Amino acid sequence: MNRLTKPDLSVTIAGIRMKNPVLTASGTFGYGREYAPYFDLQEIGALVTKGISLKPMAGNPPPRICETPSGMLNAIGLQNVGVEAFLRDKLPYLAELGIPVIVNVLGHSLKEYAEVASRLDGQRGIAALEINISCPNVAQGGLAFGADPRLAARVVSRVRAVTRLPLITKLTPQVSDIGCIARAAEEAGSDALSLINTIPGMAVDIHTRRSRLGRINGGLSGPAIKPVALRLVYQAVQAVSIPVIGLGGIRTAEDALEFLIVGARAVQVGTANFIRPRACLEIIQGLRNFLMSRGINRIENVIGTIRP
Amino acid sequence: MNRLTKPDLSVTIAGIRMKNPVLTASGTFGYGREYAPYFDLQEIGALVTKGISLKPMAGNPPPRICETPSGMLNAIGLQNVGVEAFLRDKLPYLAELGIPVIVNVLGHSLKEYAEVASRLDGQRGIAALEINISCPNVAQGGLAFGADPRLAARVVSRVRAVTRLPLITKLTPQVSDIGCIARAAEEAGSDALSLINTIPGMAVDIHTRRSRLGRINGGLSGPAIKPVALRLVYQAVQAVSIPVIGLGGIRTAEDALEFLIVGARAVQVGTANFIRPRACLEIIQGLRNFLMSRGINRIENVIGTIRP
Amino acid sequence: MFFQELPLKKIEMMGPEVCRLGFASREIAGKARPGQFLMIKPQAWAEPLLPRPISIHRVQGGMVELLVRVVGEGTRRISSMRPGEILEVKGPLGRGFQVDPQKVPLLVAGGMGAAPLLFLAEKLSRSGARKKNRAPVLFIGGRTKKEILALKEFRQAGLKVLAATEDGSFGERGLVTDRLRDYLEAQSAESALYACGPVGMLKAVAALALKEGLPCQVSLEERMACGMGACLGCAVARKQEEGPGYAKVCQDGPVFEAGEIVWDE
Amino acid sequence: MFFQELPLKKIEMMGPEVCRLGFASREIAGKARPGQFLMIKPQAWAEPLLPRPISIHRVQGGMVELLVRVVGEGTRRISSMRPGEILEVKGPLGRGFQVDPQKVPLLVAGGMGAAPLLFLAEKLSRSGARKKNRAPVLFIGGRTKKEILALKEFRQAGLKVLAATEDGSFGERGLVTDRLRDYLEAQSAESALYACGPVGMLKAVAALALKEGLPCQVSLEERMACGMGACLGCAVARKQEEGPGYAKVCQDGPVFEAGEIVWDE
Ligand SMILES: Cc1cc2nc3c(=O)[nH]c(=O)nc-3n(C[C@H](O)[C@H](O)[C@H](O)COP(=O)(O)OP(=O)(O)OC[C@H]3O[C@@H](n4cnc5c(N)ncnc54)[C@H](O)[C@@H]3O)c2cc1C
Ligand SMILES: Cc1cc2nc3c(=O)[nH]c(=O)nc-3n(C[C@H](O)[C@H](O)[C@H](O)COP(=O)(O)OP(=O)(O)OC[C@H]3O[C@@H](n4cnc5c(N)ncnc54)[C@H](O)[C@@H]3O)c2cc1C
Ligand SMILES: Cc1cc2nc3c(=O)[nH]c(=O)nc-3n(C[C@H](O)[C@H](O)[C@H](O)COP(=O)(O)O)c2cc1C
Ligand SMILES: Cc1cc2nc3c(=O)[nH]c(=O)nc-3n(C[C@H](O)[C@H](O)[C@H](O)COP(=O)(O)O)c2cc1C
Ligand code: FES
Ligand code: FES
Repeated sequence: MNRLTKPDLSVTIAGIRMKNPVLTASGTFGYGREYAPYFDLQEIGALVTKGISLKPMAGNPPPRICETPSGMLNAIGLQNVGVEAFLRDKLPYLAELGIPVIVNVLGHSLKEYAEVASRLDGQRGIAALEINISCPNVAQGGLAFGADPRLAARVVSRVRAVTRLPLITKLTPQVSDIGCIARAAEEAGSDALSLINTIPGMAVDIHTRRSRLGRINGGLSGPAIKPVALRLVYQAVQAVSIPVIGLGGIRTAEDALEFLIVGARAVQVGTANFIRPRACLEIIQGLRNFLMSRGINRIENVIGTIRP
Repeated sequence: MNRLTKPDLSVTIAGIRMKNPVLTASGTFGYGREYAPYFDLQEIGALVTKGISLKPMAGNPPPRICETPSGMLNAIGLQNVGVEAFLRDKLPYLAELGIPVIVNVLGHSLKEYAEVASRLDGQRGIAALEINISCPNVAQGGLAFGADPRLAARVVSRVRAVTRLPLITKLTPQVSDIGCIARAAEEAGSDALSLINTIPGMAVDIHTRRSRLGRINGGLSGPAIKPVALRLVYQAVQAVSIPVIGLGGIRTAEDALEFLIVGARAVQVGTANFIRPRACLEIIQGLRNFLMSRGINRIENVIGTIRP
Repeated sequence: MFFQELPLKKIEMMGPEVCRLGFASREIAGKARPGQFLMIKPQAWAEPLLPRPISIHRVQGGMVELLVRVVGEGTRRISSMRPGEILEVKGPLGRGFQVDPQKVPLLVAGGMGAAPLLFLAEKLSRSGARKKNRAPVLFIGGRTKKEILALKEFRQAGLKVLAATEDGSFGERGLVTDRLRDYLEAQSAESALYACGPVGMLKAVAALALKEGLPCQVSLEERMACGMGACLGCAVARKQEEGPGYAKVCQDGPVFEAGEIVWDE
Repeated sequence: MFFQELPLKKIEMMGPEVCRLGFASREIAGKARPGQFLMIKPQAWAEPLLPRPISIHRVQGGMVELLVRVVGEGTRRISSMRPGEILEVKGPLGRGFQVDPQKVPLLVAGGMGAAPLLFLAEKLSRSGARKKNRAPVLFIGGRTKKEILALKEFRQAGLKVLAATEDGSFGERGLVTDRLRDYLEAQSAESALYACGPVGMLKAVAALALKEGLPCQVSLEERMACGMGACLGCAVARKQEEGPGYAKVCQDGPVFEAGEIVWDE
């Protein structure tokens, strides 16, 4: 290959063509506009919104974040504007960006998932839904929907029934057997998977003897979780035939390449956006440089190339 | 309390009295002797040995370790001298130390666990067994024994049947519901629990496209995992009435205090020993200073004092 | 808003705990307004992970100055940087002070709260708010004399300074809010309050303002990850039309009308 | 074995990639033997987490010197320390070279392999191995002249130096093992090999030694966490009575008899 030709970074996932495999992770990129001062949002492969529920949610009392070694805990508490305000105030801006917009959907009951999804169905400017099954299941004592393969499947089928939008199921890492959950989501009609969501964690202030967060539990994200995420993504890729989007602790193109090499067809960037607002852009450029320096002409030729 | 009096750090777990709640974590303290040049081993609360199997195990090919953000992956592969050589070459030294010695037991089948345990039963100098149920279950495709509550319970009852030594079951973090596994171990006759073992993880060399370890999977340990460990320990404490020993990423007395405050009755120190060979000693001194500076006369008065 | 990687031009310790640092950025200097802040971090991915929110202390030409108190690992790392090393800087961020030119500005600073207020003071002095009898007043307090910062600069900006320290080592013994109370009881000019400092102090200032019927803006702090409205990490309870909810300190603030805030949380 | 926290006495860059540093420790200096190493780390818990294994380069009085090539984050951090900053040091660790006083010592250094061999050379010279015709010989190689380290010191220790670089910028063009082969073919004195360098070089040296029937000790490298035999992280395949198994580089080595090692793994 001519080393001067720009390599082809594009990938297609669940029928959505993206000009490169770098997406923003839900809840770390606001509703998109917050990052517009820092770079041209059209550069990213796709944008995933903050999780949207049926009604607006106020979220948890502060403190909501706390730093841990190479990571952070958050207890935002799913604060969001609710689906109506999202459609009215946020979607019009996103729809004009010219990149695929994926809406992260949350619910505290099967019914809520379905209601949010059906409200989003058929709206101009939405390319796909990402179903966040890490939400606490109020009916089952707060354990995540995603902790049980049967329940995970039920969430996916309920949503599948009310929309023709491509569905990406976002898995929680806190499970005994990720392959089992991954297959359940696939069989229930998910078009793709994304993982991992944050790992439940906690931190205590030894002086006050209280949680360092407004809630006991938070979600751990950032570089600290990358090895765990990479292993789960690798296992999910082995388990299913639908595409897998990998995330968890990605900061650099090298990190992204690890996920692509184990078989993820795209990656999402989360916590890194807080630190370097152009992190996605830097990762895209880094992927391009990697391919060029090795004379590889398509990113597809890197995906799943792990050697034994 | 008179601030000059030395506070009482002692705890009793599964009938074993320890002069302080700081134990070494299995696999990070060799067979004890390796640390003798650095400090007086009698200072630690109890010593937990490397995991012992029925036959000697050669372990995995190198590389066996790899650094990750605030953590490390290891794929030692359960290398150990085997129970016979342990009794012959290692135990005599340990038995003379005058501190409780806990032997970490591993197996690839229910039978192997029982055989190792019965061989250790009745040997002078062994205070308790710690059953490592994170071992891959060969009969069930390599998923850990500890991933399934019924299987975990079977391991514990099998061991319970062949020894009168106190049993500590060491739980793996990669489960959907730690409370469920914790209760299963308790009901099967475990006298205490310890958690967490390493979190399965992976790292890839993007240049060679191979795992950075001699195996695909490794176990993540070190400060990176502390928030996850703390949350699981807290949940286990809520779930059972037997004592819980907390570990995962502990480096300092402050870290240890977090675990004690959420209800652990003792802690184990792992990866930190590699970095500062006197880490256990420093933590013990730090606990003492913490109590003295606050006029608390017993470490017991700190355990489980988390406030809502 | 910019994200820039800039060499430190100067950095000096002002006593054991506080350092002053400066770098050149026409872009940031050009857009900055008093009360706004920056997210800063020594370059390269390392521990601690997240950038730290620091107020803009001063802008002179294209130079931006910050005042940082070392309270933990992040500020320790920042304070141990050397000139020439690269600082990652995001900003200017947030909503600054909205000055009412009709009123006598009363600035109330507790400890590090002096940092953003100097920028405000120098802006006021440049914009000619220094008219007779309308000169801004600075109420400044701290535990001890060492905590009273940037006094010379405040005076040079033409502010009348009323100080208090808890141990009496500088100014009157007591709290800065004691001095403010005395002052407010004695005078009658139409004034407006601009306060920055520990939350306890801000709460007391807000109560005084309410009692006297004076407009009052306070600059709040909260743990931040992004500083730009994206993570929802920096929540503060605010009275809202729809009932109480959470505002984002980084975007809706850090400067709020004292009356908006739910102070008892 | 000691674990000490010691202020750096000196540190200097020797070109862009290699730095030499020194600290004072009577304890470590007193116990150290050529071929042994230390685990070192800048003080305080921080990234990277683990200490780094570095050979003892030189011991002079109570001073210990190390030579560190910057290859990644850990060595970068070490090399950017300043005098007075605290280094955590564990050691001396491992099994060093076992010198046979009856044989002419042939030292074979590739790149950073020169680091521990200088300690050996200076020990040999002090112990009077410098008798006529039995002076130790140093074979030293690298890619380019810049990779040839500590030449002056080796000469001062009385070693005859035979050098090779891949690009011919110093000594003969070629590999250090080419020079060793030529030498061995030409001479007949009873000699013993002590080699340190990249694994490919060591393998070639071991093959030469086997062919010539010479005793040969090699110093190996492997990733280490503890350096003290506790983690079992530093495995190298070794021929053992019970069949092949793994030895610990940190404790059973880093110096091994070339014949013990399973070279094809
Ligand atoms: C808008 C804004 C402007 C600020 N301006 C300045 C300034 O000009 N100069 C200055 O020195 N500091 C300023 N701060 C505070 C500064 O951000 C914190 O001191 C710093 O982030 C602490 O980081 P650390 O790693 O050193 O300490 P950490 O180890 O993170 O914390 C040390 C202690 O400080 C507390 N703390 C840390 N961050 C905050 C926070 N954001 N809010 C409340 N408590 C906190 C912690 O609870 C802990 O007790 C400002 C904060 C905000 C939100
Ligand atoms: C007994 C022993 C003695 C040593 N003596 C010296 C010495 O005197 N001077 C010196 O400069 N270096 C020496 N080394 C090598 C040194 O330990 C490594 O270069 C260092 O650990 C790299 O750390 P890093 O964080 O800079 O690089 P990393 O980011 O950890 O790694 C950078 C690259 O180096 C490779 N690497 C890192 N560590 C090792 C290792 N231990 N073995 C093999 N490859 C490795 C990695 O695979 C990677 O490609 C010695 C190693 C051992 C085991
Ligand atoms: C502050 C914050 C808010 C988040 N909100 C959501 C959310 O609303 N929905 C969701 O599916 N994931 C959410 N996540 C999880 C991230 O999308 C991502 O899965 C996780 O942070 C791991 O990636 P990272 O390590 O790159 O951050 C959030 C993460 C953070 C840090
Ligand atoms: C090199 C290494 C070897 C280990 N070997 C064992 C083992 O044999 N048996 C066991 O139960 N746990 C083993 N562990 C797990 C530790 O005991 C501990 O559970 C884990 O490392 C988390 O604690 P830490 O973060 O303090 O290291 C090992 C850990 C490491 C790093
Ligand atoms: S700090 Fe992220 S929203 Fe305010
Ligand atoms: S490095 Fe730990 S055993 Fe060798």
